[in-house]
Amino acid sequence: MTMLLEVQGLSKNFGGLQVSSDITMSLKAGDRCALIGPNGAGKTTFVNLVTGALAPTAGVIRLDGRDVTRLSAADRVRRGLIRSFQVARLFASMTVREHMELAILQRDRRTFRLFASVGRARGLAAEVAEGLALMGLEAVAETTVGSLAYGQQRLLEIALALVMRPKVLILDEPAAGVPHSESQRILDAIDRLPKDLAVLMIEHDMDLVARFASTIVVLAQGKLLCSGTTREVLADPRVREVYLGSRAHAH
Amino acid sequence: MRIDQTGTRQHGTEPGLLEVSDLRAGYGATLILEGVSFTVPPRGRLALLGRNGVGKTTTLATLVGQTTRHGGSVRVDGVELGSLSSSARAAAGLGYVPQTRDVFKSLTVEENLITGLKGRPRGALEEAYSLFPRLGERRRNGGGELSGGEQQMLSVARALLGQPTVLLLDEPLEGLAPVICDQLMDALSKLEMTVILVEQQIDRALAFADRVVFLDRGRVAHAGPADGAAADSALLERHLGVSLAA
Amino acid sequence: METLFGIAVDGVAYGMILFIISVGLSVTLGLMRVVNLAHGAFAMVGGYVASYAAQSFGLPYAGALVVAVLLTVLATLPLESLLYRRIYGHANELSQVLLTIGLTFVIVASVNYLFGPSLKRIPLPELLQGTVALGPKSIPTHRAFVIVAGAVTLLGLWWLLERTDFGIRLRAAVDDPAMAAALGIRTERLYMATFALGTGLAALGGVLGAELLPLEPYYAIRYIVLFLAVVAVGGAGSVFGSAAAALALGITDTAGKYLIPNFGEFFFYAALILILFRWPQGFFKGKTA
Amino acid sequence: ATIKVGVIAPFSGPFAMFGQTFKEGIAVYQAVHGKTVGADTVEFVFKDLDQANPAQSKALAQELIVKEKVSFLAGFAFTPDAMAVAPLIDEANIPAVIFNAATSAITEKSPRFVRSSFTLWQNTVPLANHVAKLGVKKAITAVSDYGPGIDGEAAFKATFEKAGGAVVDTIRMPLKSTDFAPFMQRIKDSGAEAVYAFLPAGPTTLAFAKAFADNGLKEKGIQFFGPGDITQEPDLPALGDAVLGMTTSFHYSQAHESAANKSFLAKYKELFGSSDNATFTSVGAYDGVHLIYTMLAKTGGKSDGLKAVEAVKGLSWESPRGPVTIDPDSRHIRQTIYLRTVERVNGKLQNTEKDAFPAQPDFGYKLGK
Amino acid sequence: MTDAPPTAPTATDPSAPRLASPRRDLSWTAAPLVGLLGLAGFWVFPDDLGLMTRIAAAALYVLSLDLVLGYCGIATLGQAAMFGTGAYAAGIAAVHLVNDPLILLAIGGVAGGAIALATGALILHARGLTLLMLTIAVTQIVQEVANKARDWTGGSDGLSGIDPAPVFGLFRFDMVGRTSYLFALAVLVVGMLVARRIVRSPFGLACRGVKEDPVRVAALGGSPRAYLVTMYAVAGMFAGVAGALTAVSSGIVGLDSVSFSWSAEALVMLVLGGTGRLYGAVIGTVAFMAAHHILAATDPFHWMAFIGLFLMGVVLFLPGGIAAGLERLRDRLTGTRNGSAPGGRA
Ligand SMILES: Nc1ncnc2c1ncn2[C@@H]1O[C@H](COP(=O)(O)OP(=O)(O)OP(=O)(O)O)[C@@H](O)[C@H]1O
Ligand SMILES: Nc1ncnc2c1ncn2[C@@H]1O[C@H](COP(=O)(O)OP(=O)(O)OP(=O)(O)O)[C@@H](O)[C@H]1O
Ligand SMILES: [Mg+2]
Ligand SMILES: [Mg+2]
Repeated sequence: MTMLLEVQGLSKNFGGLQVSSDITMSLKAGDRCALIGPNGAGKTTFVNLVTGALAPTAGVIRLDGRDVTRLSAADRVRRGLIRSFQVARLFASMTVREHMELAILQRDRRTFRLFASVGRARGLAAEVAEGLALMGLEAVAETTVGSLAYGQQRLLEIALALVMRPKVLILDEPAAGVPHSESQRILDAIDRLPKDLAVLMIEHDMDLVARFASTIVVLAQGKLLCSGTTREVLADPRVREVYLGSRAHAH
Repeated sequence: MRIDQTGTRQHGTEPGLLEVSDLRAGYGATLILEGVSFTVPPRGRLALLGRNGVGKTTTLATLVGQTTRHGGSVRVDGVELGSLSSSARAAAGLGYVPQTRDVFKSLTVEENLITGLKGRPRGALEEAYSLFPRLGERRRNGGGELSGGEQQMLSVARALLGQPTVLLLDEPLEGLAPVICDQLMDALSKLEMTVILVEQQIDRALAFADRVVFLDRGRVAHAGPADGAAADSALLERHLGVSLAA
Repeated sequence: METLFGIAVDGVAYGMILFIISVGLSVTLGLMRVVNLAHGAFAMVGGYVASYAAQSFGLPYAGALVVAVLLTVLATLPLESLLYRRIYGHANELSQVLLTIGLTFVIVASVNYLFGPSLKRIPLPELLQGTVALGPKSIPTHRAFVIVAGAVTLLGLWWLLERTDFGIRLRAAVDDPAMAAALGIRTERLYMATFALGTGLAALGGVLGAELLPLEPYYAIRYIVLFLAVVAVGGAGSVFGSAAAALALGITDTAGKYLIPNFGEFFFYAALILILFRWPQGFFKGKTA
Repeated sequence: ATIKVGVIAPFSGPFAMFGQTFKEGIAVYQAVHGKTVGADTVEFVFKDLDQANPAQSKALAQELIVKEKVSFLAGFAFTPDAMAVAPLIDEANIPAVIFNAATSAITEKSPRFVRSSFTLWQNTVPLANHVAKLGVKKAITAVSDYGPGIDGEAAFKATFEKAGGAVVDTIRMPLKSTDFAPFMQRIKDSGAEAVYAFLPAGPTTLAFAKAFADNGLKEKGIQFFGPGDITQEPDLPALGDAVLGMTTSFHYSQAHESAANKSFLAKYKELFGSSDNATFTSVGAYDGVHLIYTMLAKTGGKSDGLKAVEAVKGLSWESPRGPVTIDPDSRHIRQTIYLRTVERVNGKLQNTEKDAFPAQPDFGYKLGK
Repeated sequence: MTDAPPTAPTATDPSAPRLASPRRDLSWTAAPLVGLLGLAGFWVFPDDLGLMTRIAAAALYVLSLDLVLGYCGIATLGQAAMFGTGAYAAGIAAVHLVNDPLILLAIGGVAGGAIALATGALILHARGLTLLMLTIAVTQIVQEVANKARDWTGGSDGLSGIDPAPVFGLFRFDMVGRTSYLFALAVLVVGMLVARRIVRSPFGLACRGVKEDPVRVAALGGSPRAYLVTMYAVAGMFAGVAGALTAVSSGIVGLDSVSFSWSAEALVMLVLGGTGRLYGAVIGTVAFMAAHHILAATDPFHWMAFIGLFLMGVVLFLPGGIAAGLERLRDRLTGTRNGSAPGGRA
């Protein structure tokens, strides 16, 4: 099987603080991997490094076999490396629909058409409707995002990531702030994604992790603590100690 | 004893009685809360639950004075807060941990905590550092540089430092590692103050609270004891769309 | 060598004057995030008050200076509660521009009406006239005085903003006013105090800088670009940054005039572009003092 | 009938001094000579042009001509503003009297321009000759980097070098300069014995004069010369001792000893409470109105601009500044240029006239550029 | 006919705040309305054509600023660099090369676009105050170049001698300014139509995204910088055309056309009218210049105080500018609850 994402020896310092040290991991097509670890372990930083929001101090990142370490964030996105943000990061004064339109047009590289009309863009309306339905956002399509409840913003955040047709999808706490009833929607949507793409999810909700992941990677203090199948990792005493606490017994 | 100007509180009773009646509020002209009422006794613990977008955050934000109030009343220890400014409400004893954390990004961790001191000496900061040692390690870092969970800790610690009589927590566990959740819930249950907790981790919320209020579209849909609700999966299914995992 | 020394001395002297007249803007723009284009107008009001106090009431220089600062603060405080309070916050930047330009126009026209368009002066005391020698160079005593005053202002502000709760609360209130209020910080009072600080500094600069930037009604608009340049290069909100920026710009400008006077203006702005290219956030990004 | 004169000038903004003094000059003239010429009442319509903006100048002129139906245009503080109306006054065939704008080339742009002010060439040529005569061999020029400054520089250099001197360096100072210490240093280092400097009247002159006084140029024996803009009367109190002893060449000084000037100033004082602000621009306007009145009187108000201009060619009269004549070729005012020194008389600073060069023409006319 | 996006009918929660529905979006009427009102003005104020010509050209200039500020969030005090470059390019071409007014406009547009592209690529990495300062610096440099290049530009004396040929070889530029005015009005209306087209294109949508959060746009795979620079250049063309239009209609170009104050005036007029809707630019320009004109005519000495009060009044009583006030009025009259947000659809 081809490796979709390979990370080798990835390190990052902020001043004197070593936030990621020598992380090596990989994702292959079809992987459903959860990235867990204590707060401040460097999970978000890892995502930022992989997606190009931060430049690593050392290490190599390969996407689909190609070295992308020096590429800009946008270039990586164009190659199918898509992320969602831990704290919803949206365009406050634009409507939900406009978000979807922009994501789709951007994906298809149709955004440098200065004299075309968004309203008449081919296939756009249908795809927008489909994307909104996936997350149950039809009712708020015309609402400006600034006045959405936080949970709905999270759903839109996911919808945007999905519509980008990712090869590797990285979700940073996608269900944080989303009630359990709605988080199932997210999992369902991920289930319906093509099987040849890889999904990496950061999540502190162990129910969700258990339902979603086939493998788990654990970070602690910037280092890879352990990785393996969900069952193995959740049973690992080190993981229980630094991360799970009493929750370990729930499963 | 903070409130005195209009203080109608009798001596001897414990502070922290919160009475909310027929609260109607929203954003500008848009009405979100259409008449919310509940009472929390001193040192009472209320879990405020409901689906996405029903107005939980709006309720808390209204209590601290961040929304447009259209009617109803909010009393703390008998004192009407309705027309007070946000800062006066804080002085009257409200403490708030917003859902979006609202850490001051341009201030360091320590400076963030100082803003929560409400006149207490700086030595009190150690309380925060012992509750969340992580914050102690990061005290010179900028608030905007913290990880998501660290910001959550900072927001909670900042509110606790002010020793509020009524503490409003909007999803304080969001983004925290399970171990930290344990610690935080532990610490919260030792607090001697009135608490309203909005939380998605229903099991933890119900275990912590003594009463529960379910909101639906800006109204109270159900109110009752917390342990009863935890056992009533039909109730949970109806108001939250989920039941507690076995 | 002598040229270099000359550039350094004249540059620092000029830079310190730039600092003292811009630092007030650094407070309002950088700390309060108010694009206060009326800064020049407030400085001018300070200057006119001092001029009037000195010439019509015969107040000594120091007295006129104090009166100017106090009166300017008193006169502008109502503006804070009537006007500025409505437009605080990041979302209002454009309104701030419009409002403060409008205010500037009103002040310019009023001063023109009351005092006429001719130049006004603040007579210097005997003590500040003449020159002091610095090796082969000499600089006017008045400038030496401004340099000292600038250094004192710098340290005072640093202490206020960095070492006191006032500074922390202020920065919190600017960062997220709603949250600050929810923590019990009385943002309105804080803003008022800071605004007063800003206008007081403006008035101080107007008086101390009057030898270089003479008082006339259009003063309010004429030098605003200069003030903005200092604040931008220094990094908004950074007092030390403003000082560093003022010195850097002062020295650059002086060097340009020494070396290639015919392209002085060109040189100054080209240097500005280069500096901002290298330090797009200003010298002291994110630091307060 | 009512004859309207449209005055385009800065009445607000950084150059409001021009507009104010124009207006005062006009008022003084009308107070002395009445508001009527023959059967016609003369009415002035003021349009504010707060800074050099030729397109706006043209629009205002258009409005004055089309809507206000003015028979004369007047005013103009800056060259481009005057130049901009040339095609208009030709098409409408009305005269335009320039109260200030001082570039020689303006009157070449239209035969309907008449100018009552001065040019830099006119003021500088006699000054340069005087400097040469003093025995100065090496001089340096320092001028504001814009049209009039460059005119001044060219006039000084040409004249001074012809008279046998050498100009060792020419400095052009940005118009917006506030700190002049570096220029002073450069002047000091140049080895020149004298400096010719020109800055437009206004705030920068203060910093310039102070810099000159503070940087030890006097002590080094470097003499200062320049056109009188730099020590114009309204600015003198603010300039203070820094300009004491400065020598300038100019066509008008408040301290000019003549009956005409005395009565001019008396009227000024009567109307405005003080004559402290009376300066070259007031006189430019005062004499400009005299030209307009004369044109009206001689052509009976019949609107033919060319004829009107024809009527004042060669006209001579006694102005507050001294005897003047309109040069028939250049339509520019020929006048006495005085050499003045700033002195304190009765506690007040003034430009005392020390020498006079009578009947100076515009040396820059048709010189090209 | 509207080219509003056809929205699929969706069941909407009536309590959810909504934008004015696209059916009520009447912003397409702005350009024709300006044309009609402009023509009406031609008959009603035949003596004020000079002023109205200047207003029309200035409106196009302010419109160009709206493209960058209202749709990209680029706060600039350097729009005059583009305007002036366009004006000088057209002026120099007119003196030395051609005098067909349309060709001159094209030259102005290209020059304005070119300088915007060159300087934009250099400075648009910055944001906020830094960017503001950079735009000021660029303008000052352009002005300094124009001042120094006296042989070409006339320096501070201005570039005169621009004598454009009749429009289409038919309509001579007359003194009363009929041709000038109609020509300028036509250019403005065309400019509005083109600008509206651009802001409603996928490109315009992307620019609005950049305005709100460049990092998020990058996370969608877009290059914020590329959008900014492109829009800056497009706006530069508009400003260049406006400059050329002023050169053609007034026959002279002065250093004021590349000045800081002209840049600042554009910002004032735009904010006065309301940003992010295009027609706000036109409303602001008309309001400011008309107010200026009337006040300056009534009291040439103290008008500044009154215009200052006017500006302050608008900020205090019409937040969001005059256009936003008009929209609120319209919404109240038609009973709509929420007007379209500023920075919204044009
Ligand atoms: N720009 C920065 N400068 C300094 N320290 C930083 C910076 N960004 C992150 N850090 C630090 O790096 C550590 C790792 O942060 P990161 O956001 O990656 O954690 P995380 O694993 O995502 O945690 P969480 O689960 O709480 O979101 C944190 O302690 C944080 O304070
Ligand atoms: N700033 C705002 N302006 C207008 N409407 C808003 C604003 N914030 C929230 N709303 C609306 O108010 C309603 C209630 O929102 P609220 O944030 O209180 O929900 P919540 O119960 O906290 O939901 P969640 O579980 O997602 O946090 C939602 O319909 C939301 O769209
Ligand atoms: Mg994280
Ligand atoms: Mg909420």
